[in-house]
Amino acid sequence: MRAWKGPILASRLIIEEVEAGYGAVRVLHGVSMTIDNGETVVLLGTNGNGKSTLIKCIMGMVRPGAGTVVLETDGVGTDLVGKTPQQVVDLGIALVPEGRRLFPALTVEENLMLGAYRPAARRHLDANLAFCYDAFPVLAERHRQLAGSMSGGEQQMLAIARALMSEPEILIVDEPSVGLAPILVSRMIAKIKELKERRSLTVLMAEQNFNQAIKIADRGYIIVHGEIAFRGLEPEALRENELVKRYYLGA
Amino acid sequence: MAAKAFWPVAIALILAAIGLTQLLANEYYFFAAYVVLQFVVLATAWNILGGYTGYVNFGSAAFFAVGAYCSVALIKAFDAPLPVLILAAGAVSGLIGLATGYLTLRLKGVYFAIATLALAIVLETFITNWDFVGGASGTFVLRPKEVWLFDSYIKFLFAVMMVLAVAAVGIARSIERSKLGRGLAAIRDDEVAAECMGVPTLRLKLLATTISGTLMGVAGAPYPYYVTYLDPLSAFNLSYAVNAIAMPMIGGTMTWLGPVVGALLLGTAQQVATVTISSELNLLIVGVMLVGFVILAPEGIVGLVRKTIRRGRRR
Amino acid sequence: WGPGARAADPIRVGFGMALTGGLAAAGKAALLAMEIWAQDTNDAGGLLGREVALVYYDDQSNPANVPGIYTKLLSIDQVDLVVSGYGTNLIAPAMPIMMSRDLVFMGLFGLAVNEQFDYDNYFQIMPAGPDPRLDWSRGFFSLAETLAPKPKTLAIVGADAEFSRNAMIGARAHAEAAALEIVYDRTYPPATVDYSPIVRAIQATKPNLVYVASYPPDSVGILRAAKEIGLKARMFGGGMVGLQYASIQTKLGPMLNGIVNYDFWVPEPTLNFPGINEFLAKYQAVAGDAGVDPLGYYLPPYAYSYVQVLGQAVEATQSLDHKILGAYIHGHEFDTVVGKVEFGANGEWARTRVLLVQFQGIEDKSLEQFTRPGSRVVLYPEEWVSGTLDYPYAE
Amino acid sequence: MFTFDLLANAIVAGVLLGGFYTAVSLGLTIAFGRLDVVNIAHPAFVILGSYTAYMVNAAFGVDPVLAGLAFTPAFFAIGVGIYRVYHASFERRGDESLRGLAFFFGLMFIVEVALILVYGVDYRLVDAPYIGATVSFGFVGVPMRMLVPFALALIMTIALQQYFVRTFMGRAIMAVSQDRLALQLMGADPTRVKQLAFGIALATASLAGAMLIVIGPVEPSMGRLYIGRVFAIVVLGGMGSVGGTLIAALLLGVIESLTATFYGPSWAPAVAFGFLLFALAVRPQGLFGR
Amino acid sequence: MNPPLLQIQDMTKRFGGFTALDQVTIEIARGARFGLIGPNGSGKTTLINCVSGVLAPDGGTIRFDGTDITTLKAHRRTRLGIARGFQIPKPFASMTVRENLAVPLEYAAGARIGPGIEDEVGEILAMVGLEEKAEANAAGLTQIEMRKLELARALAAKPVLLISDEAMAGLSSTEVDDILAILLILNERGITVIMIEHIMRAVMRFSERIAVLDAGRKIAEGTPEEILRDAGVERAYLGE
Ligand SMILES: Nc1ncnc2c1ncn2[C@@H]1O[C@H](COP(=O)(O)OP(=O)(O)OP(=O)(O)O)[C@@H](O)[C@H]1O
Ligand SMILES: Nc1ncnc2c1ncn2[C@@H]1O[C@H](COP(=O)(O)OP(=O)(O)OP(=O)(O)O)[C@@H](O)[C@H]1O
Ligand SMILES: [Mg+2]
Ligand SMILES: [Mg+2]
Repeated sequence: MRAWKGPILASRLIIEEVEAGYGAVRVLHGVSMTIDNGETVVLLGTNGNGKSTLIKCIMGMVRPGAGTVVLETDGVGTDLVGKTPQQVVDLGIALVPEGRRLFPALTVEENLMLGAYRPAARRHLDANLAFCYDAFPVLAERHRQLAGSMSGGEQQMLAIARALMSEPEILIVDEPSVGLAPILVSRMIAKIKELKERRSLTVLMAEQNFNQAIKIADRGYIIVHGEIAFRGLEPEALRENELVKRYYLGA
Repeated sequence: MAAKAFWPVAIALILAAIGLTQLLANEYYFFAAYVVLQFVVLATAWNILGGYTGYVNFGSAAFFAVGAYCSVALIKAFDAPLPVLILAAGAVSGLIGLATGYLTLRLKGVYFAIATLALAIVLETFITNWDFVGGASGTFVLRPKEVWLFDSYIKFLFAVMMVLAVAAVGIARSIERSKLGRGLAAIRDDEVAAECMGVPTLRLKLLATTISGTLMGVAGAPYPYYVTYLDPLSAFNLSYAVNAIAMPMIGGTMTWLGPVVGALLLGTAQQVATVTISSELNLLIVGVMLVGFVILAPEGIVGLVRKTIRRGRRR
Repeated sequence: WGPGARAADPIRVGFGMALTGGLAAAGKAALLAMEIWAQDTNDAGGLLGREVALVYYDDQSNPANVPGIYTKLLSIDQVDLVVSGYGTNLIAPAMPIMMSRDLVFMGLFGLAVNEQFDYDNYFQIMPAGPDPRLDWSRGFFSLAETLAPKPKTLAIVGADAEFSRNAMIGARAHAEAAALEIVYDRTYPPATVDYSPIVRAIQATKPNLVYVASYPPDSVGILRAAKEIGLKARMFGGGMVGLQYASIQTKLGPMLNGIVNYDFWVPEPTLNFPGINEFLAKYQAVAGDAGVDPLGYYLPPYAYSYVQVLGQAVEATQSLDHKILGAYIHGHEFDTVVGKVEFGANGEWARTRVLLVQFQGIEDKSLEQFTRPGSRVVLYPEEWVSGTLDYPYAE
Repeated sequence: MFTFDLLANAIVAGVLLGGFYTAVSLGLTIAFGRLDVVNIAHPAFVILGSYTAYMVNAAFGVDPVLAGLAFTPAFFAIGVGIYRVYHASFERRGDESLRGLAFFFGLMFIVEVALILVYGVDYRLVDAPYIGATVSFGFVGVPMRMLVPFALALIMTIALQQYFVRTFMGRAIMAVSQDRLALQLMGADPTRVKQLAFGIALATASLAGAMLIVIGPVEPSMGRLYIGRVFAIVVLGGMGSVGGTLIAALLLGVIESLTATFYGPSWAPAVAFGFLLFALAVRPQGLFGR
Repeated sequence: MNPPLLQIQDMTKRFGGFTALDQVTIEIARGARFGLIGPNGSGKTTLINCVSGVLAPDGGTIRFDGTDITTLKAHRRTRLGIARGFQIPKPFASMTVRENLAVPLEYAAGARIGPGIEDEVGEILAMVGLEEKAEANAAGLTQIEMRKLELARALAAKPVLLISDEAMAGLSSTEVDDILAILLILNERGITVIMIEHIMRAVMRFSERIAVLDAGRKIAEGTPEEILRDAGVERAYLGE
């Protein structure tokens, strides 16, 4: 599926000692993590612990008070701090945001087209569109429906498809399972895995649904009160973790 | 203003206004003050629908003109006295407000605003073609020669407008502090949610359009006696629609005080500009004031003052 | 305040004038003329040995501003004399103020204002005549009588506004008197963009005469539509405001040929009043900068004259007492740049001098040709006639 | 009086008029319909367009429409400038639309006064070879003075429509008022998108102004007459739909023309706006709204 | 026997050519805890919109407490005792949290302003854990707090029937437990509760009966155990 992409770029995301917050409220306290090329990393943490804030720091939506966020492509580092979201997107990082943020008064197809706004993605617009319709047939079926009138699950699919349209190297998904029917949660997680493989993506996923997330994760971080409580654990280690047991496995 | 002080202050204002008519001989001030007070009523009326309920009325001029033309018709037909004119104008404009409500309140946001604009044009066309009230050629309205207590008619009109302004502001203020006011605010914030919280949105909106329409008509009722010559072009003048929106915006739309402050400020500025700057620059001043105030005081002057006070306290 | 100091004070003439809004084109031109008058008067030693000064405010073409402006002028600025702004709508709101103070009030182009107020000290400089509504179109219909064969049908069209509706009332009365059948009688709103549907509907009634009472933009629109559609009539025009303005004439050019229309002054030999050319020269020298009508034949001479009348009355009576002034103006004839002016009991001109003129021999769009005699010949009234009617308007 | 000839001519005249209305409204369709910027001063800018066309026409005898075209970049720049002020003072703080209304009212007065100060208050007209000429198709006569604006309006409509649906920037303009952040996540800068769109909106005023002065004389305060009609068309057209604007404008033009021909022009506004009210009552989202 | 509190009969709703609800019939007994589940887009929110009066159905009837309310306006239904929260929170943004609660208290519950209303507000806020935010502006709340406000407002309407549309989406498991506890307390006080939720753990624990929608049709109804065993439900909703 990557035939058109030329040489595969190796992208890594390196986050170091990031501090961030909203106004006077500090939310992140010295967070560090790395996401290696081709990995699926899951960021675990219950509500309000700072998952979305960390993602916003990567995307340039929140400016960290301290620390660095570096995108390393084939060994060349780019500092993401101080970049606007559109610049970050241009560098090949796509986000499926919390709450989906579709364009409700545009059709499904128009939403997808906008996903390919980034100059690098425009060339392959048709192929990418075909890919998305193939991955999510319901979108093809409803391509003229207004995005705002789709159901929650349909909207979630559209949001992911739209992010893929920008042909990212790194895909960040903030809580893909929120509001989805159980059957869709597992399908969505499987889909992300499938997309990742078909597109050779690097994936960062914030998720609360531990059981699902762990199915596709290579590694996981747990964030508690804005600090990384556990870093880089393999799925098995995660399952054995006390925190996880307490919060997710209902033990 | 402390809650209890309002009505005593209001009555004192009216008495002071009447006293002033007996003491001050110079008529000019009453002409100018009449216009400013008329805008207080108009702005307050607009704000009940626009500020409290969130429905922007572009057609204020039409309600005002209907009030004025209602007076003209009654003067022509029965030579009715001013109190009757005011009541009748209020009733007719209120009814039109109610009808507008029924017709347009399914519409949201800009659609509502445009519907009121359309309504104004339709009404203007009817007045233009209604020869009994002068039609397009306009009509002369002669003031009664004498009035009780006042040595000139304009002083009387001024006192009347003072009473109307105080009444309008009083109504707006009590709405704001009542259950009705909270219901209207809920509509403004989210109509579907308001309905689901038990707010009878349609009824409240009709109430708001009716009250707002009534007050605008009331503002227009004495106008024929003020200008003595009325034609549709001036009665439906764009300046009423502009001022009715701009004044609350400048003063602040969230409280009853906002439109009052805005009307006093912009109205007075317009009056002063008209008689001091004898050129097109007075229009420029109005324009610059509008642009300047909305940029510098985004929540209106009242909002700005509140914020400053709050900040001062915090220190 | 000693008498010496008082005498040194200028005599102040107050008014409101439309400097912005829809009537500003006329208002600004009038103001220019009045300033020339003040200059002329002061150059000649002023009035009563005092300078004259104009005190004026912009009424923004909005009647609502008028009462305030005039009370301010009278009670705060304490002006000695007052004159009106331009147009009926802006004259009427000042009337009650004048009446309550018994002031002489010179009016500038208001139609039949005094019919309602019946105020003794109101004087109107517009030469409409004792019965303004009828006199307005008298020329058009008198001339129509003389056509051979006699016209039978009439179409009337006009704008939904004060002047035009009044002019139409007069036209209907004349039509009735002349037993003309009115085959079309409609008004249109001022905001109309395209006049072809209206002209076509008129065309469909095949009228012999078309009487139009319109304002500047509509005059142009109707005229262009008439040309484009090829409107046929024996006489076309009558009460079209705007065709008197040079800025419009120079754009319409030959399209104007054949139109008959009212006017108040044209550069015909019969109307060569003393002082008019001097006045026009001064006006035209400054008109360009002020962005008003470059030739200024229509309104400016009258705007000059209405203050001129007042000035002459003051000089003649040596008084600023309005009672004395009013009585004097009623009883005397005035020599102005628009000729001899005499007012009737209702304050209108004692005899009408609404001219009916016809555009003839317009070849191109140059300004110069409109300054030449013969481009607009006077057909009515008898006394001022300078040419003969060309008809029909179009085959 | 009813003849087929009159009817045909009335409809044609209405369609042509509608074309002109389209041109005047398109800028607002973009600004108001797409960007949520209540630019009530748009008609005032159209008048400004008339005056610039007049100026060039009077000075150099250049065709007014060409002059209008030549001035589009200048208007675009004005639009960008206004949007910057608007953005800095309102959008960044949220709750813009109502306050923006007062801002644009003020702007309308400022433009009007500027015109008076620069050009004076006299009526202005232009010269062009097609003014006064007529082409006939059978018994239907088509004045060139109306046909040229109509054709131009059609071109403008098609060009804008294609721009919106075919280009990435066009689609971004359609999306920008719905969710700024989401647009950023697509890699677009919403402020620049809006700035560009507002510039385009104002650039149309230059062309529309040229058409206006081709059709008839212009004076500085004339824009006020168009406010009602222009907003009515934008709303009827479904807020932001370019095609809808065209159809709504044609409808309004034809209704006005038919009323003027057969019932009396005086009632044309009442009928046209009565129709708008009726249409809104039946379809609250405008005739062509989504 | 008393009639059921809510009877939804043959409810049908179409959007253009698309049928979102297809002859859905559901009865809910007084005092019940009722779960409504179904895949995304199956029509749950649409059904609730029809019940609360936000949407007008194209067919079918709704009876509440024995009376037909199919054509009643939304606010009348609220006064009868049907209250709901919104899946996407719709706070009154210009008001404080306290004022947000005052609206349903005044309009739906008919309480008068006075010391009583303050107690009510305090109690409800305490129940949902928003007491510290009473004077905060509703627009400034976080997503979770808005969800809680949504629930609090529904409670302030003093409902007989409370409909909670995905009040727990995105909440942590402790918070889910908190909300579950609130709903259980309310139910003990006699309030009938309809819960729409994708969090199976919560739905199964809470509900006495569950209905399952799929593509606008009701495909199953029964006790949680029955639902879990239903092959059709597994295929359409639960998976695996
Ligand atoms: N715009 C904001 N302004 C102020 N505080 C905020 C804002 N957004 C988030 N917060 C606060 O920052 C903290 C972390 O929020 P964040 O959204 O990063 O959490 P999260 O881990 O993504 O949680 P969730 O599972 O709810 O998405 C929370 O306490 C939240 O209240
Ligand atoms: N206004 C509308 N116009 C067109 N289709 C609509 C509209 N509202 C809802 N729909 C469609 O109706 C179907 C049912 O939507 P609904 O919101 O009821 O689903 P739901 O069961 O609540 O889903 P979720 O669990 O994702 O919230 C969906 O396919 C949706 O796209
Ligand atoms: Mg989050
Ligand atoms: Mg739902």
